[in-house]
Amino acid sequence: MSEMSKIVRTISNVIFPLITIFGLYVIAHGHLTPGGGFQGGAVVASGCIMLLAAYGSAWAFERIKEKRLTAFESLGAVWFIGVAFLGLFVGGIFFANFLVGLKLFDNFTLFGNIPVVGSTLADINTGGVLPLMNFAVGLKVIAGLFAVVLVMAYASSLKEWKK
Amino acid sequence: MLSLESLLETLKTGSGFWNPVVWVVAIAIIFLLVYILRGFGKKDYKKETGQTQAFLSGNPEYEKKELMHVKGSNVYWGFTETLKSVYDVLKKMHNGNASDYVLWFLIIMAVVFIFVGLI
Amino acid sequence: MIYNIPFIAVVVMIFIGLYAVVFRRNLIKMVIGITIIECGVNLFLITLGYREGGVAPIYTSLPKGTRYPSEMVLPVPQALTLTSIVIGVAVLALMLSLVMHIYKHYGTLDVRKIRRLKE
Amino acid sequence: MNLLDVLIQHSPPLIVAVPLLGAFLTPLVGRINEKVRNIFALVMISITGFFIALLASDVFTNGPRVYVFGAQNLTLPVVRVLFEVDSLSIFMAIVTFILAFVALVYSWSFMKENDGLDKYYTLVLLVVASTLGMELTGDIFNFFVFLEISCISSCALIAFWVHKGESLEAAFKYIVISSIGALFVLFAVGIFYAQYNALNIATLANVIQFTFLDKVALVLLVVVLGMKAGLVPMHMWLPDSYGEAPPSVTIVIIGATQASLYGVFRMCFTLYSGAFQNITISESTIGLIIIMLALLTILIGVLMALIQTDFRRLIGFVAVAEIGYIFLTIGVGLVTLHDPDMIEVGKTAMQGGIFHIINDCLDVGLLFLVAGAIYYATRETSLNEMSGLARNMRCTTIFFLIGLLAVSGIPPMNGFASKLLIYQSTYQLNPIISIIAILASIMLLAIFVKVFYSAFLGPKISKFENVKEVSKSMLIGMGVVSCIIIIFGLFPNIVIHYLVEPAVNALLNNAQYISVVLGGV
Repeated sequence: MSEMSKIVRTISNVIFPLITIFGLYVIAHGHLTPGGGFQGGAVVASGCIMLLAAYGSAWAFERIKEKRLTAFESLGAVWFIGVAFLGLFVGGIFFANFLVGLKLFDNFTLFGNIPVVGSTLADINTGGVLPLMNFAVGLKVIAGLFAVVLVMAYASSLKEWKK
Repeated sequence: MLSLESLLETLKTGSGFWNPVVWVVAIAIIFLLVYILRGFGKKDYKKETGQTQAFLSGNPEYEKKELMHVKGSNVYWGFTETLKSVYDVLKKMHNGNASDYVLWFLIIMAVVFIFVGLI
Repeated sequence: MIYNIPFIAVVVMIFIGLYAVVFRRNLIKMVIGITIIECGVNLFLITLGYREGGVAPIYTSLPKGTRYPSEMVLPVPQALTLTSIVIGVAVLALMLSLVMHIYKHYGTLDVRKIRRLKE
Repeated sequence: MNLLDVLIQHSPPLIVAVPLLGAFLTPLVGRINEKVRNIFALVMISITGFFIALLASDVFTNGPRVYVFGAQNLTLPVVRVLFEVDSLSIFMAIVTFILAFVALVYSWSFMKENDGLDKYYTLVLLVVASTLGMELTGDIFNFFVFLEISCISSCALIAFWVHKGESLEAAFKYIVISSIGALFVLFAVGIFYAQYNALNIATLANVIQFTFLDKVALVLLVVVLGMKAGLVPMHMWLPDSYGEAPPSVTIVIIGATQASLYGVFRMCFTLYSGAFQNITISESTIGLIIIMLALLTILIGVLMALIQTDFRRLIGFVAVAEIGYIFLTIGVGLVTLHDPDMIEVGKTAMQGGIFHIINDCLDVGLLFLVAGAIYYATRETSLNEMSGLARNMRCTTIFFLIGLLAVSGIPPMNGFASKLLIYQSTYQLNPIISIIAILASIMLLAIFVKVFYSAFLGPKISKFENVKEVSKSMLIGMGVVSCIIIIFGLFPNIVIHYLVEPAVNALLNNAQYISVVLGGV
């Protein structure tokens, strides 16, 4: 892929933060509203892919190493399954939701509040381990999807270089 | 749990039985007999003479080893030649086209569905 | 009758996808066909979970006066569909990268010419 | 409650989670050192094997076990994700573990010269984890998910040698047909959920009727899983992918294929058994269809194997034929088990079939390992080119002979014991079936005599003057399989008594499988 025109580049510069914030919002609210790690991750990754398309693949290869993305992807997966293992060690059962109602220090709960019934403002601090798993899935999906497209762009640009 | 008797037990297969240990002992005895019989043979043949050369229907042995090689696809030539009509159909069936693989899958699914659904 | 329309759409989509896989020669079109089948199956699952006038299955923010669970749409088929979509993305990425590599080696995307493995 | 009990209680999820964790940690560990990474993968598989052994010791004595994810006790069993492990599942898990362990030992030196090995080990561990998941799960949707994971990761493994166009082609064919198949499985899952509002197998087996939609789901499941196992004429992907995958992982992919076979057993004899007991005609119909297709599988597999010139593709067709024997027993079981006079025949057939699963894995796997060893030593797969390899590769030749005798069912190898059970039971159903089966077995011997004659015997060709015996880790891998084959061959009664019979009884004792889940409510 070659670089696109200046209009496209400028507009994608403007839109990129919005897309990223929206994706992160979907990831963070995954346990409250429709959405979650995969959907939000796909949104963020598509933002990155938009930059890749606007600036061309050569620009991306200079800045982003595929190996680093792979490491992030593995990290997300290990995080996910690590939380599941923590459920086994702390909560006594695999995938147990051990954070609900767990008082860490004085009165601080990490994602452990019991949600209020009724149409109220969403309380992000609920859901136990679900947000943690959503973050892990989000990390994995961002890294994985972007790595897939990056590798594909690399493979298709090889032919262009030959010409 | 595991005892010597259980190792030597016979496997019952409905109407028959099978005991490999007895079989192995029988094979060992046969090998022993063959070995003893072989001991009676003549030992006074001479190496590197016509006595040890391969007999190829009277033809001379090729110098070049590659020419003596029977290739894998030639081994059952007679069999494949006889069943040529069957193999033509089979080869046509395995045509390597990915679409046809899916088509076979759908055909079998339809056939099984007709049999199970109607009968 | 009106509630059967999604099921008709499911069948139509699955058959369109199968048509594309079986009769189209271009590998990319086959991949698209598989994706259409997948969309059909996902639509089937989502339709199963639909209830007339149902609300989104979030317990804490139900509108006042709704009885749960009888007035919520079923959440399990939605979870199944999401899982299926995630798997579908992985399959799609894998297939497309395979197609790219195949094009590099064979120089064509015609499925009838990509059959070095046959017989 | 001592430590051992806790470990046994938690081993069903750990059996799947440990290789999964290993798969995701492998790229991170691989940054340290290559040797560390190889040892790490082996250690992970060994830990899995430890848990499998623990669970096996419990399940074979105390009956099925249930593990519910994320909940302390068995509340709401209809919607919970749960693992249900009975003797058949743990039997299959043992098979998978043996294959995976051998594959990892073998690939230590076989794959040494390749790059991208981090991904290789990740994929192998993923295939193992998903195969184990398919075998242990008690939830039909979970079964679909693991089926897809095993399909994706084994496809990536088949295409691992990207520089060869053929392997890409095989991988593409594999992913096309198996993703379509998996989507039909998902369709069947949707049908079940629509009718019974449940997804786990025990609940479904309890309430299942034999309605029209259930018939549709049965056809979808049996045909798709049969395709994934390699039933003729849907087998064409199998020799392609077995022949083009790196030989060190073909043995793992065989394990994944056998998991689909396990799926057929589970669907026919557990999920639909209640329905089958009421309506005998349809049961016999699907049984007869499976017998027909199985006979076709045996015949076509053998006939096609005879004319192959590529060593690995030849073994792929032989694997197809071997799958046919197992399907034969499924069909015989379906036809006979509802009939009180014939139930002993059905039981014998099922014993033969389940015993043949492990024998088939080991025998065909050993042959693939031998083919890989020859490829490693000579870079040659065509039988037309090989000649006189027995002179330089003595150990490999001995292993090949063991595999040859075992696959073609020559006494006293293990293949004979299971095939004898199959012949005996099918003879009582219909003599013609067993005659065809025996004939195919003889032809299997003929096929491998051809391979032995053209590749291992024959004159010494100058091209193979400097061929050396393969390195130690490959010999260890082949040696382990050969030892298991010989032990199973010499003492088949032990295997049948301690492993196969509990599995068959668990499969036929449907009420127990259901009551373990639903009895606790």
